[in-house]
Amino acid sequence: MAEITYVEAIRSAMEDEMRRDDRVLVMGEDVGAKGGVFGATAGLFAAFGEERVIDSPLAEAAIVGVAIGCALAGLRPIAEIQFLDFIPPAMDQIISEAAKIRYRSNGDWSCPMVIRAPCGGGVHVHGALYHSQSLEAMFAHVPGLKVVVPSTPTDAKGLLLAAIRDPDPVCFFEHKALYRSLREEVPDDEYLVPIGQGRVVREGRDISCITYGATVHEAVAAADRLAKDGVQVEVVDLRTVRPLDRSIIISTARKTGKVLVAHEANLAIGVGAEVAAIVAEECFQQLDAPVMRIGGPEIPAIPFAESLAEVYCLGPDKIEAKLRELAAY
Amino acid sequence: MAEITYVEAIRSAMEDEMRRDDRVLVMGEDVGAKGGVFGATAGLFAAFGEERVIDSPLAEAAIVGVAIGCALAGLRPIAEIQFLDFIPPAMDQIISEAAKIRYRSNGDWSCPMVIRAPCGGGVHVHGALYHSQSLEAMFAHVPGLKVVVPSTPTDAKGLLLAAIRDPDPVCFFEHKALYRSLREEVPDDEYLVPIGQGRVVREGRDISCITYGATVHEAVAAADRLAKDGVQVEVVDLRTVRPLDRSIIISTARKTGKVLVAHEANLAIGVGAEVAAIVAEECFQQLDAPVMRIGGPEIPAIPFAESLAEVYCLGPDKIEAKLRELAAY
Amino acid sequence: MVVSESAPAEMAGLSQDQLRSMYRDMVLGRLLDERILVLNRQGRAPFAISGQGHEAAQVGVGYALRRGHDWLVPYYRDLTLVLVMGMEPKDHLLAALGKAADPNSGARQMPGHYGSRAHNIVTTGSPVATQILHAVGVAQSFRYRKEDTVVVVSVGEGGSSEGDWHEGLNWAAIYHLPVVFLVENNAYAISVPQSRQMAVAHVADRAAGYGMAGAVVDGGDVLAVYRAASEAVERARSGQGPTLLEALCVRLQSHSSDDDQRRYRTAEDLADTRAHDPVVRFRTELEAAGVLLDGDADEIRQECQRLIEAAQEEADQAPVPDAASALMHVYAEA
Amino acid sequence: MVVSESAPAEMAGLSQDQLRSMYRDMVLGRLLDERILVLNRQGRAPFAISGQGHEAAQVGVGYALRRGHDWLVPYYRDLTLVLVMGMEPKDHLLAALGKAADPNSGARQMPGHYGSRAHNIVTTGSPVATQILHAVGVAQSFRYRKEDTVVVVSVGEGGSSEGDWHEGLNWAAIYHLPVVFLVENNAYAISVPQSRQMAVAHVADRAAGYGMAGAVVDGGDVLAVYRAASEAVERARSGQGPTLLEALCVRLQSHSSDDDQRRYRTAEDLADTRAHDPVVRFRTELEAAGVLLDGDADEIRQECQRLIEAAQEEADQAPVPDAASALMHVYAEA
Ligand SMILES: Cc1ncc(C[n+]2csc(CCOP(=O)(O)OP(=O)(O)O)c2C)c(N)n1
Ligand SMILES: Cc1ncc(C[n+]2csc(CCOP(=O)(O)OP(=O)(O)O)c2C)c(N)n1
Ligand SMILES: [Mg+2]
Ligand SMILES: [Mg+2]
Repeated sequence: MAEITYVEAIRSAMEDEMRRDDRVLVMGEDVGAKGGVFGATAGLFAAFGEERVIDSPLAEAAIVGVAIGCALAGLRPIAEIQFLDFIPPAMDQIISEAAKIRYRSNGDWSCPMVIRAPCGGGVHVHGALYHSQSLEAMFAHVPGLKVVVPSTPTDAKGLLLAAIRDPDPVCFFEHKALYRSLREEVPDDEYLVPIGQGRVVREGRDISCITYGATVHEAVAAADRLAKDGVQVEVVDLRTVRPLDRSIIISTARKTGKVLVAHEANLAIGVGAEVAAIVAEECFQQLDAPVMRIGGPEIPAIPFAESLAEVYCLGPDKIEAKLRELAAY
Repeated sequence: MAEITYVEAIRSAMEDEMRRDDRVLVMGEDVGAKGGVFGATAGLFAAFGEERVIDSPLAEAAIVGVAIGCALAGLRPIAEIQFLDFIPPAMDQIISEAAKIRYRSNGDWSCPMVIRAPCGGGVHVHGALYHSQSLEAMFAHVPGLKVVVPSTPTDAKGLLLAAIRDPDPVCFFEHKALYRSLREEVPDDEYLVPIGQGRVVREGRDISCITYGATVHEAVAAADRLAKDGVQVEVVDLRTVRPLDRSIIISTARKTGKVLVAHEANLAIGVGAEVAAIVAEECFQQLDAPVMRIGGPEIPAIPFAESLAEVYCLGPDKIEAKLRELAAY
Repeated sequence: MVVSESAPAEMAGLSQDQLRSMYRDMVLGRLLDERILVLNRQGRAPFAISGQGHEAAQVGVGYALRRGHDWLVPYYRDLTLVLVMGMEPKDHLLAALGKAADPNSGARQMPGHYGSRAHNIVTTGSPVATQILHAVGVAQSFRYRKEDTVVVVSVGEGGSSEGDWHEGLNWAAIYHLPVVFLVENNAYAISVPQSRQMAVAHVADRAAGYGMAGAVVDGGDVLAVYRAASEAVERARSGQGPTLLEALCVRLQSHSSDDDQRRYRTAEDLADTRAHDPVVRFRTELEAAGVLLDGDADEIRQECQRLIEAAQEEADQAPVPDAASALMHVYAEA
Repeated sequence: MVVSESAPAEMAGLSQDQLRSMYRDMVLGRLLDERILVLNRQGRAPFAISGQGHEAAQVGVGYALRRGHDWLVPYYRDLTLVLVMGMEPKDHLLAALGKAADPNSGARQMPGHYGSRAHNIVTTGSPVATQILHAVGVAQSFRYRKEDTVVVVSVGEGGSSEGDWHEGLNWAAIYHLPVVFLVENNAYAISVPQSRQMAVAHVADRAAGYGMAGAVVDGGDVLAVYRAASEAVERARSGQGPTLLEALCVRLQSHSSDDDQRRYRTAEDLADTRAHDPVVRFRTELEAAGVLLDGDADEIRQECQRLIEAAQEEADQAPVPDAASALMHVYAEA
């Protein structure tokens, strides 16, 4: 077991898979000699050459569209979008093309590919409005896609391996605040984390906090504080936001009867709305309090100045306050 | 009062406003001599000339991006996207640019414009996967935008006038199945329907059916059937899906205690999830049954063959069945 | 920019059999296209989109390919081209009638959305120009695997205004990929004339700016297209990179069955268009050259009609899709 | 493609005052840029993006405009250009330090995201090349209102690969709009060299394919840029349509404060780049021509330093944004 960071987990998943399967290619802006702006592809160019690690032109639709073509021709491309904020130019290729290729051809064609992008922000990530967004809801709305948002190095590696081997297009969104801040021992041997399965990060009987991505760590911190007062919060990491793990959502909600859904993305019509709606529909009899949500406020993204960024970001304090509200209900 | 169709309501709103305000321009594919593929701009080219009714090149990002530039320079552009299915190439201009211009400039700049697009499908609309989608959730998720989905000629006209005069970007999605099938008397005098206000289409005390767009008419038909059995369904037309009219949602839910949310768009992480989550959080004490939802199934869009299209589409029967389920709860 | 000219006398080095076969494929495409329009007018096919006027361009390109080996990423006007690649009339009648056995999409898509893995025809959706990038990716894969396969991708002149078009041509030029970009320029994008689509005379005027070869060819002249396409395909196959090949076509029918071109095209324009029917032209040329003898053309026509008749009979009998199947193939079936 | 050459002797018909003023603006831009990098290294400015090496191109273009009348849609390297348009050093120190009074965005955006309605500088976000279309729309508005205003929009050579770039140039050419597309080509897009961005020698090689005028100019030569830009602006103003003007620049610093260009550029490349410092070059030329006399350059430098010093003092004192203001300006305030 080696202790590695989150970004190293991503990097090593790609490297391992490229060694194992020569159909795997990486393409994106600055993924070559520079190794990506966050170093996620560091060393791959040297190891695999420019035919497999392709410095693309500055054109996101092309990165995804060309990767789709590679997938159609039997390869297993990994397309890197430099920041999730810059994925909208590729939206048409993702939702109109990749997501619909299998369905529209009645199963004659398929599109196995991964679209990786760093997402998220936070008070100490200085990216501001356009280097901080969490746009997963837009993709999670779309049948035909899978959407993974890992929260730990172990999950990041196991899920990325699963994503590369998946027969369908997978959006893989990596929280940039985790890249270097998290370190963890991950298995040396190959392992896969199945797409579509959530995980109970911390057991508890009083309240469920259902979340994913970097917010998992904030939720755990908040839960630890409530534990000091005897309130046991169960923290569930969804890990995948499409398909959602309905059974883990329903079972934790039925168990505790009180649910807080938390995510960094804008709240309105976000993943949390779907989770809340599922809980409201499936756990009506077991609920002891209204399903509550906490997430990004009604502003476009995280502003630059710290004083403004704090208004957007969650953090343990805000989650704690909501959990206490639920506890008191 | 003249009796006009839904598409004529759209057309006349644009014409009236172009006469009133010479800052109003229309641009899009085939909006000129052809008058748009659905005739929404019929006659405008002849009346206002090619400087104000611009046949754009086949480029959706350009249609929206150029319209943004016009708005920045003080005009009031209306951008037509030929089918909502073809809006994704313009997604970057809409969500990264139009939606964020006011916020990112701290109010120094603004972007008053309307983006019109026909949406939706149905068994008798032969558009199939790419001429039938309801993508409003993607835009309704985004702070900075307003999203309007009118269900009647009267609303279509009044809301479009309000949209053109709105100081911020408004997405205006018109259900193509309504264009010629609906006829209604609309006021001759100028009137505005305010953006952000829902409407109780049909009063009822037993169940609320919260919906919008073409589904409103299916919900009313279903409600009529239940009325024969003494079950009074209140049908609420949201009219605007961003900003949502929270007060009408909460008040109808508190009144009836039973809520069905219905829409044609894909269900998962759709507008209905947000409505359900609001009801679940705000009306916990008043609910007599789980909030239920009905909407597009987990397939990408409406298939071509009728036998397949029926699987996707709602229609009064499916809504009726759900309402009866709620009634029996 | 070289506008290739035909030299009908030499007939592009093709044998009489090949020439007759080309003519036959043009006729088959035309008749099938007409049949589909009839089905639409009869209310049996909800939607039809016609390729009439593009047959010479499509046959010229199709015959330049190694069929069964090379790939095609078509667009909705390519009925004749997908027939040349090996699809059958029945396939498209099944699609027109929305039958389960439609090999393009199982009646999930509108007719005209071609795709068949068996024939190396990539699945296509409706968004204009997205396919350009898929072809580039396909070509990148050929290059990566060191295969000598070529991919042709087609699009209208209107499609050249889309961002994807630019991004695709640029990428292909940078990597010298084995792809031929075929622009079937029929001077209209629905109602929008070329003058509102671009400020240049030819789409292929853009080739130089990408650093790739470009050619404009009379798309009504099947042999000229064949020659220009053969050059482009050879260039691609031999590792010399992509070509932007523009074929000047006419659109004989309205954009689609939902359109009426008389509302935005003048009577003269339409008459001129009709005067450029490529099927009539090739027949005249072949007759003049003695390749088609008296009665040959009629016989070919009858053979094609019989084929279409038989195909329609089958398609008529074929079942519509089972409702339950609507939920399949969103993801790989477990 | 014409590569314009400078004729330093005649100094583009500019007066000595104008020449000194141009030099002064280049120096001011350079020193302010350096100061912002220092603040970043001190940990006071979380992010900095440098325009060093682009000063001559920006001053040359800026002086070709009717300031206060014409419009600019800039990109993040245009510090010197927005100063020429009338913004103040303080404005950018406020932005660098994330202060409420930052006129570009009220510290909502990263520094380098310029915008000021007071100076006809359109607000810009981070996505590369989207601004091209905004400029086209602005130009369309000028044309619609029959104004004689011109808009310049700038972008890097990497940005020319984006679909929006293509769609914008095409649209502007069709409508002969009064816009100048300025490509500041510094040969890199972060780490990606021009050879992986396009297969042509010059971005402006694409002008012909759009049906517009194109020119390549040495972006290290402020007077050559001034002449070429003046021509382009004149063309636009007189209704003769857009120009694609490519200025060949050097990027003296890394892409941004998050980048280290030594990791992907050779030592020779970097040395060569440093040898092409446009500020040094113009000083040398002005001294040789007797426009700058002994001590003049130092005096200009000191004046600029004093300005920056005073500006920083103000910016240091300025308050950070009030948290509550974060929720404002999503929509028009009621
Ligand atoms: C992205 C997108 N925008 C709009 C449409 C609607 N549409 C379908 S075909 C067409 C015109 C295409 O013209 P052209 O590229 O010249 O091809 P042609 O039909 O003339 O062969 C349009 C606007 C579409 N399918 N996709
Ligand atoms: C749509 C989009 N994709 C990616 C980025 C990240 N990015 C910022 S600048 C840049 C390189 C731009 O290079 P170029 O256009 O040559 O301008 P330069 O920085 O060299 O002046 C990249 C990839 C972005 N801001 N927007
Ligand atoms: Mg055309
Ligand atoms: Mg550059």
